[in-house]
Amino acid sequence: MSTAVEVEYSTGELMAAVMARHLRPGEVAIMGAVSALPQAACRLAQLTSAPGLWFIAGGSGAVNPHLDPLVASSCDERLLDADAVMTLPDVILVEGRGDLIDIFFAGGLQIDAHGNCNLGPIGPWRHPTLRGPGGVGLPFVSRAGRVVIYSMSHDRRTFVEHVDFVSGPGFAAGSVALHGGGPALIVTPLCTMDFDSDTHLARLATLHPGVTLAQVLESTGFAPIVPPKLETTPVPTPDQLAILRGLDPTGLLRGGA
Amino acid sequence: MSTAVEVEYSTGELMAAVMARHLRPGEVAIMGAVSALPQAACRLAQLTSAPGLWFIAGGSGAVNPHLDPLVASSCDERLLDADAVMTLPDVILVEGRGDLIDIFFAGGLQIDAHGNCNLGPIGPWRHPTLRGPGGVGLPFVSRAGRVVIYSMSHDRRTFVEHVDFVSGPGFAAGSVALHGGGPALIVTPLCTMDFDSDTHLARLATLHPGVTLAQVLESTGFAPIVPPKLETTPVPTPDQLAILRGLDPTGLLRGGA
Amino acid sequence: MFLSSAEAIERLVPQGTGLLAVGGMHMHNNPMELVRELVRRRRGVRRLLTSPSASLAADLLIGAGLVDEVATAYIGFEHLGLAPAYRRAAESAAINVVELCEAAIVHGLYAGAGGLPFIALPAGLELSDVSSANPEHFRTLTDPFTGDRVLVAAPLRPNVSLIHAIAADERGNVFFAGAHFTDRLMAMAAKTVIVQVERMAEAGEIAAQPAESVLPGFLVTAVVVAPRGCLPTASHGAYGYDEPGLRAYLKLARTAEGFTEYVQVNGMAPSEVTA
Amino acid sequence: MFLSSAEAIERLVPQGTGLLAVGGMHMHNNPMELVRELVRRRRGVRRLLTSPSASLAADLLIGAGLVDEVATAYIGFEHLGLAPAYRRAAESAAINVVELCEAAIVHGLYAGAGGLPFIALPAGLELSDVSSANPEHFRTLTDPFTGDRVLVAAPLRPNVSLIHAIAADERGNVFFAGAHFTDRLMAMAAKTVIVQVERMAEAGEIAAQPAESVLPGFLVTAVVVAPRGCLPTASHGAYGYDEPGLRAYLKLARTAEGFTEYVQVNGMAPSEVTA
Repeated sequence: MSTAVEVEYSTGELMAAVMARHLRPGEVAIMGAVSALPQAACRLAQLTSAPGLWFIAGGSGAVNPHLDPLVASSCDERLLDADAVMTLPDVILVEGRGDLIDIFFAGGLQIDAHGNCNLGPIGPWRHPTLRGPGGVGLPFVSRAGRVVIYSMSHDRRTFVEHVDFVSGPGFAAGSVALHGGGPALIVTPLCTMDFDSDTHLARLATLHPGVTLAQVLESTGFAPIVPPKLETTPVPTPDQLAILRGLDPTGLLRGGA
Repeated sequence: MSTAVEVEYSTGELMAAVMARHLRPGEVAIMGAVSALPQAACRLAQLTSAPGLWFIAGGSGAVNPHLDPLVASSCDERLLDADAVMTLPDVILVEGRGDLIDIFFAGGLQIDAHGNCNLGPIGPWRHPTLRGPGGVGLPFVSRAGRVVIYSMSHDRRTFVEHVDFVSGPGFAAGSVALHGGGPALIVTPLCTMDFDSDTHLARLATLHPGVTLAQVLESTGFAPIVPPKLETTPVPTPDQLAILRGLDPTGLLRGGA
Repeated sequence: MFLSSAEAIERLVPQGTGLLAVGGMHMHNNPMELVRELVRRRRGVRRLLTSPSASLAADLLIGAGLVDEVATAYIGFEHLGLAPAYRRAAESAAINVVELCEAAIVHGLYAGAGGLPFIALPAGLELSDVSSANPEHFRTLTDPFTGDRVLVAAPLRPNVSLIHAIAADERGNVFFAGAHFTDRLMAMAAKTVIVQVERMAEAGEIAAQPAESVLPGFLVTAVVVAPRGCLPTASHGAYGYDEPGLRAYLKLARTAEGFTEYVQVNGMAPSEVTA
Repeated sequence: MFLSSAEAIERLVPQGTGLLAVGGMHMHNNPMELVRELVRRRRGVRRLLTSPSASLAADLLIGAGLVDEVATAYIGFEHLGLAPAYRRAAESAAINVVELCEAAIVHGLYAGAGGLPFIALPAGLELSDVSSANPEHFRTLTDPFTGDRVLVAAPLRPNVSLIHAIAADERGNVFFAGAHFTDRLMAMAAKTVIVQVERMAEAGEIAAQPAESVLPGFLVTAVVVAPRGCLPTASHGAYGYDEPGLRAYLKLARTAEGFTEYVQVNGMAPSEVTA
């Protein structure tokens, strides 16, 4: 007879745990701006299922920042409390070489069915309805082993059929091959998706606890492939939550980073 | 009535003093391998006629090494006792920009009448009679403000009509323009030469004390322009010698560095 | 070598500067004192080049109407929100955006610093729309070694770079604390370099720094000592960013009127210009 | 991660390695323990890439007959003299020399490290005979921005790089002391990286190093701890070069017989190979 304890967790914590499980021992991951969430996921993975994982907190150049504590800005000086630090120009070399980065964490104001991400202009390029900040290093996702896309918004404005501007290239409709492995996982507040290996289209993988298929489809501006059987996203374990909360005393993952 | 004191000096010391006088306050100079002589000249210039001169000891990346003491190898760690230090890759950027380096100190196993320098193969490129070490950064002389060529040998093997291989480009016979100012001064154990502004050919400038014109012409494999009046190279002053000997307690400039 | 911010901007940043680079990254190490002086003196810039990720410095210059074009890969405030003045200017097409990526900026500065005529970019970067959106800055060539099609970017050679460092000595050698992002490259690629520092270096302090944290003085045109002059952005090695201060800006700058108020309240009205 | 020099060379440097880069500069920081192991095991290399200025490491590999081609900008011993084995091999055309310049090596490694397909060089470098002598490594293109003729060089992507650093931690993060020349770029551009170090790092020592003195462990394949292993070349931060030792080499290596004697006397005969 089970005596499971009901543990409260935030959406951010659930997403961090999902992303952590995707990482493998010894891999090298990288992330850019507004990346407290993937940083927490990487540190969690290092301490649980992916020992020996490397992660580079992009703009700061920190390699395996100790996240003591987790910070909001990707260039915070506290990230330099790390196993090692690289210069930003060296990080750009590492991103470009094409055989070093296993996981690239990406995001977008728009994300489409092929995993293209847009952080630039929404609407016409020269006269946008919303001028996004810009893609920074997102074009480099084309050279990474796998791309993990995350978004704190899951709505039809964010998940669109086609992005208006490709900052981070996903799978193309045409014949152009990515140099890396392309998008592998999308993590949102509602669900996770992966990509169909034939069509390179986003496919629902798991629904977060309490989320319905109808809710996801209604919130998504493209029609994801829906597999016959949809699992529920595993919730964070008490151990995972203890680790995450140790990293995050100010609650960046609980207030919505 | 003059009571001049006869001061003994070495050829190296004389050459360092000559080179120092060529440098101007605030200029930026650079030198490569086997460069104790131009380093001493730069330090001497900083302490006498060219305050605010900058000099970069090439391979080491040292900017204004204190030369306490002067060392034989261009990458000696003691050079890093300096006003500042650059990385070698950054030195290569600075050399390439084309508007930063005022003076490039160059040398060669062969030096020709147009100021071309060869540190590579002597004889046929693929089957040389003497394989020189290689030119390192000498191709960058084409982008420097002025090139000062120095050699501890003045003989017909070194000073030739045409170099067998251009490591450091001087003035070309043809129409190709250098991006920098080109060779400006040659300093040898026998004399100094400059370059005629019309023909871009080496021209005798001064003879060192005790050296005859015949001796220079006999030792030179090309026919330098000989001006109507040849001055004698000024000898180092007691002050200059005191500074040089302070830098050089082990006598690199006296034993023939 | 040592100037006040007023003297440095007045003498060294001509009206209509062709390419002005401003250093720092996100809300860290923005040379705000120099930027505020540009606003005070209403120094217009034909093209502003930002680091791969800019925030307040760029948004302020754009909001003040001083920038015809901006070459950038990101202007925003991370978790604090989007860049209000940049949004307004871009969405009204009042400014031309030369959309670059991190690679085009960093490799472009490397090319500018080293006298390289252009820079070939890694395969795959042509798959983003960055190069299509700004054909002026990018070209496609045939790789002479492999025959592949290759994307190349123009070199970046700022007329003036404004950067921040922690300290300077009397000859203009400066050094950085913490991360220095693209600031050294911005200086190495520029004709005129103004460095805002927190303080003077102590005797022997620069010589004790590792090579890569130092910018030798022959690359520096002028130094402006401005303690706490990066605020409300951070200065690595000195202080963190002032989050309430940044939020106050973001709130006011939502409207053109609010932006003007921010400029006036923060001492950037033209009447604040000193000789 | 941690291997003996014997294990590292045996496992990680295949016979006939396509491009082997060896770090250090002049008679400083040559990874001699690794090089001696190559000689002991008679590991042949199709092409050796040196730093812009090489000395003993290159001369020894060439003298041992292990190098088909050498890509270099300088092999010599500065004030101590020319490189005897290199001279003998080049003058007898026993080795093919790919004559490069500092710019082609450093920018070529930058291209290799960053995945750039090739690198455009500053105008003026085409005036030396370096590019004409080695048309395989250089090409001329039309600058798509200006229409000028431009010299471009191939990227350098070593199969294996052997470099020296002062210390390593248990995850293979290493750091350098003094100058590190082109060693970081050689590592960043290579598939397999073996780092010879003087010692293990102390706890927290790597984290305390500035960014640019560190090579993170994900770029390092194996670490070989070899105290005083650069001798007779110097190890910045640890010891200077052994001038009598270098002179002894230069004297013996003047003849092929003397070279063989040097190899044997210095423990590099094949009989010295350990499991």
